[in-house]
Amino acid sequence: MSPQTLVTIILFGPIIGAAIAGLFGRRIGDVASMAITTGLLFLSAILSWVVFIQWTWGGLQPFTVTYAPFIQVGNFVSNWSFRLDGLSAVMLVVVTSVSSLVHLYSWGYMAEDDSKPRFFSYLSLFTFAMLALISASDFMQLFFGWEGVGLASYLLIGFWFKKPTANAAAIKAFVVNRVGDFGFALGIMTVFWAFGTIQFAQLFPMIAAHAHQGWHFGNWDFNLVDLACALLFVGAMGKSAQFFLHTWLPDAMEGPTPVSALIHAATMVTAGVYMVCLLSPMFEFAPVAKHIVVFIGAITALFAATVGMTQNDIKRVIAYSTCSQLGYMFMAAGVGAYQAGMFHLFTHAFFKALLFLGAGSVIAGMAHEQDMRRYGGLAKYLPVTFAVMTIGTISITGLGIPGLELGFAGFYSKDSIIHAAYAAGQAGDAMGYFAFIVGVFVALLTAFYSWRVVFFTFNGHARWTSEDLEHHWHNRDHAHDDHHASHAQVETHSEPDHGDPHHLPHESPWTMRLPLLALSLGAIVAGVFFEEKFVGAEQHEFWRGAIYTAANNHVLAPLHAPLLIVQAPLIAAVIGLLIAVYMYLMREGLGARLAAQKGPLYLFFYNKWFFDELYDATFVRGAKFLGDLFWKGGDQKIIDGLGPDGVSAVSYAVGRRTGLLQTGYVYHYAFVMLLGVAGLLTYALWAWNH
Amino acid sequence: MTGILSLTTFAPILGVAAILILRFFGRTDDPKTVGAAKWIALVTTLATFALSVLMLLRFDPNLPGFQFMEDAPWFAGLHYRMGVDGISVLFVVLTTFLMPICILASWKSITTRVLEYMICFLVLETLMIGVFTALDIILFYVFFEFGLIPMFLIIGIWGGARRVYAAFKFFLYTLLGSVLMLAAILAMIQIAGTSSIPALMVYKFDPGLQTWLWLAFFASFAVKMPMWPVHTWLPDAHVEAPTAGSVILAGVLLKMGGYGFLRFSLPMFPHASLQFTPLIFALSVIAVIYTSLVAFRQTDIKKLIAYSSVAHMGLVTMGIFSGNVQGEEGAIYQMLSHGVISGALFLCVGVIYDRMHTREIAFYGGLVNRMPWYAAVFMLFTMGNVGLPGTSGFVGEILSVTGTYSASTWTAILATTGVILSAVYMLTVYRRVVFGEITNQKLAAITDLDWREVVIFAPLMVATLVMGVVPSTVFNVTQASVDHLTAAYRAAIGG
Amino acid sequence: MEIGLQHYLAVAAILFTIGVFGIFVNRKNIIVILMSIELILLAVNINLVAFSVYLGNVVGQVFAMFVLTVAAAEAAVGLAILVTFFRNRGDIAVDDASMMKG
Amino acid sequence: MALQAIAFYLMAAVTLASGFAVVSARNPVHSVLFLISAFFSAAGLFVLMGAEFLAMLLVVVYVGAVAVLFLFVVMMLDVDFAALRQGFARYMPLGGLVAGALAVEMVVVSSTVATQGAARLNDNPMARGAGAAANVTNAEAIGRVLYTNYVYFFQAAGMVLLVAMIGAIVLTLRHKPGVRRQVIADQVARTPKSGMRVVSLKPGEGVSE
Amino acid sequence: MSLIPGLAVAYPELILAIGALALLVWGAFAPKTYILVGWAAVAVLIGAAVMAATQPFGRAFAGGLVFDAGAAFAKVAIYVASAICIPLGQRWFQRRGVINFEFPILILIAALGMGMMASSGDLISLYVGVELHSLALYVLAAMHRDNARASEAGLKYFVLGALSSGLLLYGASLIYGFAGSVVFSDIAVAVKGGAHVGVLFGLIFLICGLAFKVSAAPFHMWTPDVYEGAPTPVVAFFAAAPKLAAMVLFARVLGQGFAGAVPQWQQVLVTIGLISIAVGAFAGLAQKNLKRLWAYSSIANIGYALLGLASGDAQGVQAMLMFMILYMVDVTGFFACLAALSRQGRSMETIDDMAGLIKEQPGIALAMTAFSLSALGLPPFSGFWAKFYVFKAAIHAGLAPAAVAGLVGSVVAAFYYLRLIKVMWFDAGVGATDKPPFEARFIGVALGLFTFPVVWVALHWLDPLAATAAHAFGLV
Repeated sequence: MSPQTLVTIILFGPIIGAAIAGLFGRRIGDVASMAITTGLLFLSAILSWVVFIQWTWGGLQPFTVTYAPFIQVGNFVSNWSFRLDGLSAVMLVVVTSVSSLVHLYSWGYMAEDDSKPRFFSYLSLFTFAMLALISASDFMQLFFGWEGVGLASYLLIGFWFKKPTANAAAIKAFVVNRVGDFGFALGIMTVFWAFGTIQFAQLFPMIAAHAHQGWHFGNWDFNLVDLACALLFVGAMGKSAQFFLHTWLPDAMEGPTPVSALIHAATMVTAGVYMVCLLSPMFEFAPVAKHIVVFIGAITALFAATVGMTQNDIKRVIAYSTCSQLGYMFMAAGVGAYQAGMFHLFTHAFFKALLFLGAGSVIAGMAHEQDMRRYGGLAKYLPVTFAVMTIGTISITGLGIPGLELGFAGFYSKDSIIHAAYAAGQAGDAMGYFAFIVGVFVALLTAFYSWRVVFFTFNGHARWTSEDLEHHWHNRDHAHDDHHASHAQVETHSEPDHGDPHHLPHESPWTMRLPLLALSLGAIVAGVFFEEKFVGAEQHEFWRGAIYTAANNHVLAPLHAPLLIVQAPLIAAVIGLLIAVYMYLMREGLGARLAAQKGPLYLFFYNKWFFDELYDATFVRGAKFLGDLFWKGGDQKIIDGLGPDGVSAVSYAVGRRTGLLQTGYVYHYAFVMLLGVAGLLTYALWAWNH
Repeated sequence: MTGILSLTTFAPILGVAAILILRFFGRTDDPKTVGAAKWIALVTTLATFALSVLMLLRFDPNLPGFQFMEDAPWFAGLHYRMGVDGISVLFVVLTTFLMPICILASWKSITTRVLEYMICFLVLETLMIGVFTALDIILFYVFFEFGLIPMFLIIGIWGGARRVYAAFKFFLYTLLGSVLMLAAILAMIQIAGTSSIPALMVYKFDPGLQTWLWLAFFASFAVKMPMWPVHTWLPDAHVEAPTAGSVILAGVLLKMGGYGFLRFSLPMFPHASLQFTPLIFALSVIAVIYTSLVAFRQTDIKKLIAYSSVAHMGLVTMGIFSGNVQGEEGAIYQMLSHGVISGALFLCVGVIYDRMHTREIAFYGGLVNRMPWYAAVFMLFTMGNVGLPGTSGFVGEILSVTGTYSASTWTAILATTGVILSAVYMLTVYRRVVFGEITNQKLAAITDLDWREVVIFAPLMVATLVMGVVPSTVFNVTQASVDHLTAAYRAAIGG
Repeated sequence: MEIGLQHYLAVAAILFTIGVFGIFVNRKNIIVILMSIELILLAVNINLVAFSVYLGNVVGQVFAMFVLTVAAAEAAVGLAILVTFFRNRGDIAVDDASMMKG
Repeated sequence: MALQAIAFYLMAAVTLASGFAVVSARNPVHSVLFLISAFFSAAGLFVLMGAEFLAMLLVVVYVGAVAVLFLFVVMMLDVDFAALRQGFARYMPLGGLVAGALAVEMVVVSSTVATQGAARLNDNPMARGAGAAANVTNAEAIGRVLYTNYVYFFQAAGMVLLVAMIGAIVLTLRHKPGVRRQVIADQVARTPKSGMRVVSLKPGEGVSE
Repeated sequence: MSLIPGLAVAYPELILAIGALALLVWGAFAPKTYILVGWAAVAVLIGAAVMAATQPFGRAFAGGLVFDAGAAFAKVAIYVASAICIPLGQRWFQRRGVINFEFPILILIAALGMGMMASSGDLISLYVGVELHSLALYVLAAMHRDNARASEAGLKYFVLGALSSGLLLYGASLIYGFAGSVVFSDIAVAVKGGAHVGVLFGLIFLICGLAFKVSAAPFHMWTPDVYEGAPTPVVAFFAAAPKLAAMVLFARVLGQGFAGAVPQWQQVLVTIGLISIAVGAFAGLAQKNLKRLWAYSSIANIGYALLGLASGDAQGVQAMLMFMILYMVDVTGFFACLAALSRQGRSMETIDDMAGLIKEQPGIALAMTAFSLSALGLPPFSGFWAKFYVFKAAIHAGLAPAAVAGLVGSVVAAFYYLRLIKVMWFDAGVGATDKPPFEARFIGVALGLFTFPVVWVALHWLDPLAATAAHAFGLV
């Protein structure tokens, strides 16, 4: 089969599955729906690997398949198409692999749910949208996929629609993403009016010539490319949950855990990074925009890590971790190391999906308890889960063997980012040093909170009793468990119930374990296999022009720096690990005691820097206030009051007065007539003399 | 093919005649008579739709001018002159498309004075088609203005509790705008010496005069659109109108304003249009933000959708006056799409209103548990309304804002916030109505869509998705005319 | 002093005004109102005759004759209506003639 | 000339005074009498101007017919006139103001004849027309045009009087039920057959209807 | 000088006069056959209309009688409108036990007077014509003589009408004196190139007098009271034909006599017209009685007609003629419907009486809806075309601000027409109505059909006729 046919199958397989499961799911039954969607996804995944392998080793050349016209108005030309190049090839395997594994995992995880066809349909729909996103050859299809994944995310977060918190989280995700899309759309418009096209193939070669062109609006002159890139980056911020627009991601954990793994860890949230890398030919000419990217990425990484340290909900910790890792990727892209960003995206997809699915396994085993303070000592009940979680944690914290340059996936990708940042600093970009410092510090924090999760969950004393579990099994349909900490929320849906008579934590079924194992494999070897290809010596050959780097951009060249600098990430990770070991293994309970003191810094972190409160006070209340003001004050009082209602009332009053003049007395009438005569005569005399 | 236009326009009148004959031979309260009247109306509207589709098929999209022209002299220099171009032909089809749906939507919910109801709708259909096909400016005015009457009756007779207030507000507001337009029309006839729209489109009015003429037309179309701050009739009219009335109101009647801007303001008064573009932009932006925020606070579903309509129409006006192809096409597309989507949303409200007889958001909640298909349908149109790519709502929004961006970046930026706000209010209302547990015991026995409702929604869903995925079907038809319009406008304003 | 046209016109004007004045100052009595109207017509006649003589044109006097004739007919009709009114109401006060107003 | 002036002022004064008395008299009967006085003096003015025929007509029509009609009605309708006069003074100022303004305007305009108007009038080709043919009496001059040029309107004036007649009859004539009227046609049409009936009676029974 | 050629110009009037006298005799001797008298009067009117439509044009009686296209147009309309009211009124009076054969005769005479007005060529025929029809109308207004309201209406109408004739006469006398002639064409010569202020002063009085006849504000005060009090069919009569006659007379005086002073009277007419529109629109808002309501409506509508006339050119006169014809249809039709309606023998006159009428009397309710919408000026009803002509003419003459003001006034007035429609269509019924008499219902529904859709066809031949007629009035 030609690669064109392959990618077509890859692209449309999931949507066909989604349509079948969604429209006919009830008719054909749960199993058939699940089998069809999962089967098609695995087909897509396998074909994706075929394409990827052909790309990596087979010398496949970039191509674009055009299916149909989309929007074509004047120069505003967009097509339904599939663009295959290095970036999309990488994303293809990431998306389809994780997605197919998550499909499989969901067989077990969602076993007890009564609307499985819907769930699988949504998952496949999401996959299709994501594929449309990564395969776009113009901004419109990109935007289509962009919002399409947003829709799928919304649907999946709110999958348990009976749960108010899930609904709220879904809306929040959609709306915050929309804020990003707002910038994205404006960026597209800027590009269109500046360059007269929204086709990447036509656009990218034109950038250099327009690098210093200005765009005037308001009272300012902007550098055109900077403006466009900054606006587009707003879109990336929304989708990738970067600082200011990050608030939706932790709440998105209201969705079923497979969703968190697929969308909110491995694929959708990385779309922002993908976009920045895709648009590297633009960003390379947008120094200000790149600084913004670095800065936002660094702040996000730091912020999310600080918050992640204090959270007690296992999924939230991982969510903040995702946020933080995305910050890393943006730091990479911002300093010009797009390849490193993509590399981290790639590896992150494996270990983060692994962590989430592992967490899901724990949650399933613990009767949908998500509060880590009610875990402890689970290693012996959930050995496989413990093992894969540990692998994931090693990978994310970037442990490896220095000198030998051998380590888990995260080790390679994270190091390359931090090194690139330092290199950028060396090249004279102060922002590079800033990124480097933040990157190293966050690596420490990452290690701390990641290991905290593992130790808290699997080691130490059990902080749960079988009565607790029994209680949970029995009250699965109730909403909150009120005596929990405010953010430790409980999934009250139909979590898997394996009917364990002893109410002890139990290991997951094979459908869940198999994806865990597959992903652990990725988390271990993705780095070592692909480092050369992504960021190493073979990078140009691998990307084949998909990522553009300016002539003066050498951030990915081997780093010449003191050893301490080179090994800084690893050292930080080890320090973090040691602190975690001290606090959660050696001095078990220290963390809880520290938390109980409620120091200001702790509270600040624990409450997520008070962002939700801030946004609630400004945007939510502001919108409500303005809405009421415009409605009751503007529309009802001013517009209607002075407009139709007022005018009609005045008219009626005038009418009544005029009617009152009609007294019924003949002499009044005569009087009015004579007044008329006198008036007209006077008027006529006056007018005619002029 | 000459004559097909008149045939399409007046085909519904044949249905009216049939119902009148029925009325003379049957008792109005006889179920058989009532049933027959419904079927007559349905068949008539379907036949009209078929005729319009036939016309669309015969339409040559490569010609920018008017086609299927008909011309017969009348009196006082007026003519019975009809014709369609790429812009109007789609509005005709939109009208005929929505009409059978409206008849079906009223099948069970209208129980009193059914014959009159069907007559009102059929007459209204003729008038709406006439607005889009008339090429004599007075004939246009006749259709434009006469449409108030059936709508007035529909709101007033079959409407809700405050129907009288709403009907009067609707009528008088619109009338005030249109009488000013009438004055301008008469002045134009007097000055140009012709009432032919194609002739007037190429007549060059004195720029000083254009200002006044433009303002007069603006008064009419702004009310019809409706633009802020003359929008307040719309929520009232929508809330009180029966479901099908709301569908027609949102689906077609509002489009007359936009159509008017495209057909009259832009080609006939280009200088004034340019001069007033900042005003239009300002009002449009206010409409988008202001009404979106107001929509957010509504407690009545219909009112919310009505305010949402105002916001969406804001995008249309700014697109029209952007003066470039993207803006115009976007505006037209937005109008067509909004016709389908908002109509469908009103039908969604109608479905639950028919069952529960309230539109209070607070009354509902958890409908998805009992009405999964309804929830799915409602979700599709909710997404369409928030302009999700893949639905028709997206194409119009992005194009009209893109068009505006080059004319006024600030306007485009502020208007784009509408995409955020629309998501806020639409998703909120969807969540409160559909999601969650059923807490209101009255909803316990609510039933899902029946076959009739499925038949109603299916074409709308198909239209929403097809227009969202392959918008070129529409652009193929409009392109030549819009290019011509835009080129003429730009040439006239010298830019 | 020569008595000219303007003298007659002035008399007519004043008489006309008196008639007009009589109408709305007589708030009670319809018969007097009718008489005021006769005064107005008399004023018109003086005007017409004066002009006629001044212009040496007999048309004015013919006109005045028609006015006289019609005024007589008017008086007849007016009084007939008044009688009808009186029969219905038992009074001819103008104040009473206000069943219809507003 | 002086005599003419004195006569004019005398009669004008009487006319105006009577006119004012008509509207201000307390008793409507007095009003009617003042009206007659006004008409008489106005007739005098007409004579003064040389319009003898019209003067006669005025006296005949008004004093002879109209004024009597008024008197008749005033007498016939039994109204408490004293009560009707209330409130007269109250409305004087406002009425006077408007009437005064009107009068001033009219007099001013009328008197422009003396200055600018007269000249124009004399230029008018119509001026000093037919009626000035000296040896024709006023009545003859009127008659000549009345029965030629204006015969149509003369007839129409007849229709006006007919309307007045019909109107008066329609509005005031009553056929009271219960009042027996003589219908001559019926009387003439009466025949012996219809007038009597022969009843055959049997003795002792009487008429039993 | 033979009288015969002169009278030949006046054939329609002769037919009416002889007919009236003959029927008077007939009626006097056979009062029981009053219904037949009525139909005979209709025949006479139709005959006169046919004669007016066919006879040759001409002038007679020293220019006092003019028969031209304008006169022919107006006379046909006036006679037909008068004829319609006869069957309408007879049945109405019959139902109320007031039987009289004088009703059709008075209408004949009134039509005669109006015919004179339409073809008057000098101030004398103007005055005689006005008085002839006015006196008949005074009597007609009071004709329901046992009804206190009717006699009050008659009284008010008479007193104020007499006052207005005084004004009119005074104006006529001034014009005669200062222009030196009573004939319009001679006056035109005198006025040409700057009229004497006295003439214009007289013209103002004359306009005031005529404004009363057409019930233009501020000379409208009689209208609501008289409409309310007078018998409904009589109102149907004098809301239509006399208005047209007076408007035509207006056009004759202003066009044939004062064409040289257009700027002077244009302002006056615009002022009167706009005041009328405003008064008619606003005062109608608070009305409850339908006859009063339509009185105000007629005031407003006359304002529009005056606006057309104020254009001061042939187009304006044509607009006025079209307006009046189409308006006559409306108003006659509406009052015919009103005359047809009663509930348990009681006239239905208030808006509330009409509640739910569409169910009780769908035909009449539909017709009344059509008349209301037409009077409101909504397309495609005849009233829209009336306004179309008027505003087109006004804008043509540079009276755009006045036209806009007038149009806005029509929006205000729209409220009360809508209220009537609302009551008829939206509200629940308040009880069964009596079976309407055939004639009234037929007239109402037929005229309703005229307002739409027949008017779409009728305009074809009305338009050129009115154009020809308009050119006869001396304005270009």
